[in-house]
Amino acid sequence: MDRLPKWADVVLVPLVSLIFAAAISAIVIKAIGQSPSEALKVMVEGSLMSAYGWGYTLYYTTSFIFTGLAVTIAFHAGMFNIGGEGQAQLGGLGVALACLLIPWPHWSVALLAASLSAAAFGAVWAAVPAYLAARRGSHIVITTIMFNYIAAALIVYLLVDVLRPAGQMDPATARFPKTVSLPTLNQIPGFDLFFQKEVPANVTLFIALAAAWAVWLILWRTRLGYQLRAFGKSEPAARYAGINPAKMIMISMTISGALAGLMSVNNVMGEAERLLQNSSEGAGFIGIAVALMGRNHPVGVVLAAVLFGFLYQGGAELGLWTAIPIELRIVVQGLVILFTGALDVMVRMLLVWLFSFGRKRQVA
Amino acid sequence: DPAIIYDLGGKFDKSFNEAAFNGAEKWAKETGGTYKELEMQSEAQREQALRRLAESGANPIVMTGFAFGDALNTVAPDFPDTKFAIIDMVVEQPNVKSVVFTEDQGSYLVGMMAGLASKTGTVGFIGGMDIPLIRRFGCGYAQGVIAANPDAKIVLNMTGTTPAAWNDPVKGAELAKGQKAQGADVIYAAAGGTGVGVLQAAADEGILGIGVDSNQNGMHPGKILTSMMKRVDVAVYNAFTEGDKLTPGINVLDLKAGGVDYAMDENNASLVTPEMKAAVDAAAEKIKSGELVVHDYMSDNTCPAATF
Amino acid sequence: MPSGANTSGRQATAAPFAIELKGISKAFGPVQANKDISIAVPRGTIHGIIGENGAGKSTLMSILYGFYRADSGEILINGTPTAIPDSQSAIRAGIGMVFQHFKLVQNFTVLENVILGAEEGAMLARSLAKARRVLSDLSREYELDVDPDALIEDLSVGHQQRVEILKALYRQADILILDEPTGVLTPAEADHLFRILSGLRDQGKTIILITHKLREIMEITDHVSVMRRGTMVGTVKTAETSPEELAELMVGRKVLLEVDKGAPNPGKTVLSVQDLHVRDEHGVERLKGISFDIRAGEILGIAGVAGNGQSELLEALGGIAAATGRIVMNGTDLPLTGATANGQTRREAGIAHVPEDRQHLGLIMDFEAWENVAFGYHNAPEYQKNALLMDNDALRADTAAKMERFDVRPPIPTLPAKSFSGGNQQKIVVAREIERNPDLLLIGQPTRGVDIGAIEFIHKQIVALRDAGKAILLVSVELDEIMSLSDRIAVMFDGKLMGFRDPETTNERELGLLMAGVSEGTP
Amino acid sequence: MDYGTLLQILDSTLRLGTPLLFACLAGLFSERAGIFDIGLEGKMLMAAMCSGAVAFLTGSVWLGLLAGLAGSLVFAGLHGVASITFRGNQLISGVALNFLASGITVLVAQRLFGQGGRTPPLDGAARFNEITLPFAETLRPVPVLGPLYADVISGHALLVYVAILCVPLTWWVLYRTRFGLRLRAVGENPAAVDTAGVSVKGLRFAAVGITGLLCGLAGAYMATALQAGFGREMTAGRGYIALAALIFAKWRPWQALGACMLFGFFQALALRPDVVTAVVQVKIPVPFLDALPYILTVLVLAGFVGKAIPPRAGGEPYVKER
Ligand SMILES: Nc1ncnc2c1ncn2[C@@H]1O[C@H](COP(=O)(O)OP(=O)(O)OP(=O)(O)O)[C@@H](O)[C@H]1O
Ligand SMILES: Nc1ncnc2c1ncn2[C@@H]1O[C@H](COP(=O)(O)OP(=O)(O)OP(=O)(O)O)[C@@H](O)[C@H]1O
Ligand SMILES: [Mg+2]
Ligand SMILES: [Mg+2]
Repeated sequence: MDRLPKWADVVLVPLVSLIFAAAISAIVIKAIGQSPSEALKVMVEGSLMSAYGWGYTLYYTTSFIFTGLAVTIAFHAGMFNIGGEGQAQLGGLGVALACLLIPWPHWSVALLAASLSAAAFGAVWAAVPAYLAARRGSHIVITTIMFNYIAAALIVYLLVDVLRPAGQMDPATARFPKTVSLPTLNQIPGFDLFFQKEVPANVTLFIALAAAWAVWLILWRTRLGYQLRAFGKSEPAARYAGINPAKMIMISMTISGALAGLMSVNNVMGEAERLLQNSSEGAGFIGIAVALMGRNHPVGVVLAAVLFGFLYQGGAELGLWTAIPIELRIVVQGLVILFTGALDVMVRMLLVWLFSFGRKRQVA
Repeated sequence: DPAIIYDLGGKFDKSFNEAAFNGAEKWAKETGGTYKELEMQSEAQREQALRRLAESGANPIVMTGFAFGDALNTVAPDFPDTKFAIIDMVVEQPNVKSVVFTEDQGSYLVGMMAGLASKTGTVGFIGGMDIPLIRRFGCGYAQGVIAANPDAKIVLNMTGTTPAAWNDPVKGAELAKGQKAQGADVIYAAAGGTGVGVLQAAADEGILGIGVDSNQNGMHPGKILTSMMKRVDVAVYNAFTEGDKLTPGINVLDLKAGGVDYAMDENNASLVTPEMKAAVDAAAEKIKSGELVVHDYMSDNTCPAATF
Repeated sequence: MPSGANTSGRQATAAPFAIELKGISKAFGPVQANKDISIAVPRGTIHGIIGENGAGKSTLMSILYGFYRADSGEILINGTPTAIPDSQSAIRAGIGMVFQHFKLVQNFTVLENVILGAEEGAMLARSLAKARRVLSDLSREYELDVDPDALIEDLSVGHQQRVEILKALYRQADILILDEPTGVLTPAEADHLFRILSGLRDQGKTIILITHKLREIMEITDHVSVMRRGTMVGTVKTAETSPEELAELMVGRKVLLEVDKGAPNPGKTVLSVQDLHVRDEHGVERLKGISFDIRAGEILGIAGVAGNGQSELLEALGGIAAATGRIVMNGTDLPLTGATANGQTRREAGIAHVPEDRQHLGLIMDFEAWENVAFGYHNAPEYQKNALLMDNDALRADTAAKMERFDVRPPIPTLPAKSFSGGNQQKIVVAREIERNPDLLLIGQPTRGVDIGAIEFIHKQIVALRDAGKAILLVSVELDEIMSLSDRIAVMFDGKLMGFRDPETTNERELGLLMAGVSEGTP
Repeated sequence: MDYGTLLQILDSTLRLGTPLLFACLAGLFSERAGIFDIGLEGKMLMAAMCSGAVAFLTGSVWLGLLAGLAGSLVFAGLHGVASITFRGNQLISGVALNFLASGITVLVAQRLFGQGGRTPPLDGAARFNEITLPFAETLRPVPVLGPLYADVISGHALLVYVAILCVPLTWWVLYRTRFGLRLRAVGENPAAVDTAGVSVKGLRFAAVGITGLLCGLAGAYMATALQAGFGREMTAGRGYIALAALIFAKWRPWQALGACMLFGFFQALALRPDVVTAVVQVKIPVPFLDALPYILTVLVLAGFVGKAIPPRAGGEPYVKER
């Protein structure tokens, strides 16, 4: 097969995949008797046309950057981490314990502690499947899926039987003290000029961006990243070079789990301010789409996370103001994963064909 | 415009949320007005939904279910000019109306009905999520059963401990089959969408079901003994009618106020003998007059007639 | 006897040639693998095809077997033009093929493999019964005995090859193509194979044999065709040619593969291996107790048929495979198992390793050249900017310099490894390893798939390293290479060393016998 | 635990094990042919929605079943195109199709019935009703076996018996027919099949098609027999559990039956925490019972219950090598 120019590979392939996904989504909307253009309008207006909308879009974006990075770093080491969801929920547990058990004097200290705790819990939840993969050869995809279910059950147990305050009916922890409440964008000097109302996007956004930069640095500037990528490309070659496969599996999955866990700082500490059941709301899975869409590069991940933030906020608006069910966003998510992850060869073949067509015309 | 937010079961759960939906529809038909509605998809969305609706200018905002309590507690102060109504939960905020029902009383009546109708002397109760509110249903029911048949055996099951328990018909059906195997021939489902599975299984197995919240007698005509009606529709209708002049505070809808009742219609006419009806109606009168006091589980977290 | 009956049936349409290829061309993108190739193979003969790596031999046979479609040209089977769009058509036309890499289902029995794709009807029972009958006939007739109920994974390579031949015969093939069948066989197994092939020829079958080994060509074929760079250079009668002439036809000039090297000047012992054992992941013992020493300034060549433990030896020494026994490097014991037995600690001990399989071990094909130059040496201090970050700029500069010195073309450090030709990929690996100036260089199949110019260059580098007083362990299946480079030769057979020989005093015949496991009384 | 309770749990096991069994055999065909399929879940969901909707609209469970099969086949076809024709990543394709199914079923059901992504309840001829096997009541008085026959073996929907029959059928197809031989071969070494002149793509598409049909049965069973209608996410992870059962069974049909019934048993137990508590004399948290099948799966995968070696060519797209 002919090859594509690098820029086409990086920019055009995801773009075309996105267009496919959008076109099919439009057909689906049409098929359920709604207007695609109307839907798009609602989505754009509700998520991008007001500071308030952006406040939500960026809130989702923050979560998706974390989970997208989690998938990305594992992916470079050849691991398909589908367990972001469970790792994020465990991260939420870490946040809740950090916020509830210790009376923090100021949100900044609490943020640090909660972040460490969230990362540690997520990392541990990823480390178990990683250990089983490294030492016992278990299939990482299926074990991480199982760990999602086990995490959900564990959280239910803890919320119902252990952490629920007496007299409360819904399975949730107590509210975190006011002192650990994270500043939302409307409370940050400078940003408050744009965000004038209470929005859920909060300081965690900056942690997410820092994490993206750190992941880039690790992957392409450090020895660890070099070894991870080499191992991800070829395990036998890594062995030859003296790179320990078990170690690479453990490290990549642990970092991945830590990143997934960190997303809970955004939603549990920054938004809900208590741990609820299913707090991650599928963000762990969206990380897969975000990573694929972002071509497993932190810059791409950030951009794709904004796109999915828009999709999620827009989708919520659809659910709110139109007859289109909120599930539309799951459909779009599935289509994006399908086209960028599984039908990428098709997309690339199409582009190669278009390119050669263009070349022939030039010659003629 | 007023707005309503349904809980996880969704507005067509044939039960709790559907009752709320019916109330809203009734209001819309009568006044020609429009309202916004929203179905919860996940636990974590509650606050966003509330904020977004308040933000959009909806007033009053009615929500069905205790699970909104915590979110409402934080949102209500941010929108002092918006009125909120919450059903099944008490939220003490100056702009919130809390509507609660005496499910124990209604359940007592259908419990009596079950005790009278049972041939095996064993009846069942299947609750949704295991919370004090649902135990209040079960406890009232058990008292009614014992009142009608002091020797009766009552099999109690809860579907789960999370909101998913409101929407698990498979589990509901399996629990119903299990209760039948233990001899139950009348089963009361107080479980939201899960109840659909319970009533289906009861109908399949040739025993009687008892519906909840809405009048569910029509779901399996001739196979549902009666339904414990909790007039969520009335609560919603009233809140919508009051509009932005909604009176805050606690509003208890009891048997006397018509907040709870048992359902009679052509679907269950053949199942309920005049004697049964007479006995139940007599008890209802006593409750209304205060002569008969049904023990409320939530008052002290104990039940004289059943152990959970 | 079914196959015999069939043969006579086809002979009814007697035409002089079983196969005729006319003007076959095939391009893979810019690579012209076959250019206007024509050959005619008379019925009942064995026809050899020789040519360097990448000359287009396999491509041509794949076209004949319906794996690829020719861009142009015509195929005649028994004089009739025949379209062969897929393998099914090839089988129908009476063609059978034995691939270099066997196409067998490992956990199926011999019988199941034989009937696969040639079943009688939708139920298996009848097919299996018939195959059992036919197989017992065939094995009697052609010395092709294998247990029909054995699992393939339990069979030796030689027996697996017999299964492949049986598969073709079961499909009543008249024409049998064998692609490099002896590469994996011991000389004895190869002899057995040739007896089988002669028997088949005597039954009127036509055989095409692809091989690199001139000895085999001279021994068994009736005609031989020579290919070079996608073209057919010529076809000659075997009886009327000589190995020298064939070699010249093959590479296009007189071949004198003599390495220019002076007398060795061995110093102290660098590496001492004692009673080394290696088991593979299935627990099969692949190295069965090996001991040898290598001294500074010496090249020890390990000869042997592929698969006799040479790979495992390199892997154990290179820290890739776990082993038991002792490896002493410059007087210190190296760890053989556990976390410290890895390529990093080996490199720290002064061992460099050019692996046999550069594409799967030696390079990351998606990595750029400069990233590959750091491969294995990513911890080297000169490639670090500080405690945290690697110094990518320094690496790129270093790579450019290495490419310059080793004449890697094109000399672009940012090109991915997969974009270089095989020879240039090999040069990158060799440059990386030799330029570390190691005390010991492990080098496996250094010139596999490499053109003559590059071969000479790489050989020169190896000799230069030796002359600089370093120890070298050379593993190669090419006897010529072993003979011309080594200062000492050890022959490996079945996981053991059969003995050491001096290249000045030994000859190919003696080495060949050792490679077959015949030890002639030496320990 | 008395005998009656045991029978009730076994009865429930059979009902809950059936969708797992269909899905597990579905996965068996696909994976034996070398195509990994973590999209069983999505196909079941799709089938459940299609069969529930059509059964309601037409009042015929048979038309519903056909629609379910069709819906599942479409998704199987997509997986085939992605992973066979375009040699895409099979895991990613499966994940994508699961998401797609999860969303699209709700969208369609909502559009058709406006009941929050649910179909209206089915009854009568729109459902597979329970079948009483001959002599069930006559034999009931026979001690031990009588109630077992009458309560556990008799009285299930037709599809339960179909699922059980699929086990010997699968065994027979796999080990006794030409198709089965080729199917197993293509999952182990597609090159062997290719050089033998049999189409690798054809075989793999056929296998993926069978997977689609069996997932269709699983989904239709969920919506028209186990329950009376489709509800959102009603498969609730059964596709993944089926996959775990497949690994547990080491890709063999009879063992698949055992594994699925074991997982079905765990699911039945999770429904009866009271019985579990009575038997083990300690209160086991319900979430733990819920998580039991998943925990067991992890143990299986970790090889603590014996090493499972998947078909050798599994997950790898077949590219002709030279
Ligand atoms: N599928 C393919 N795609 C691209 N190029 C190919 C393909 N198959 C072969 N080639 C190229 O065609 C040429 C001939 O290859 P072929 O395999 O026929 O050589 P060969 O004579 O059999 O070599 P060897 O002795 O190493 O087996 C080589 O340059 C090779 O790189
Ligand atoms: N996959 C590829 N992508 C880009 N360029 C390639 C690729 N494969 C080969 N090339 C380029 O095509 C040229 C020819 O490659 P090929 O492997 O046929 O060389 P060759 O003649 O066999 O050389 P050598 O004798 O060194 O192996 C090389 O210069 C290489 O840079
Ligand atoms: Mg070849
Ligand atoms: Mg080459």
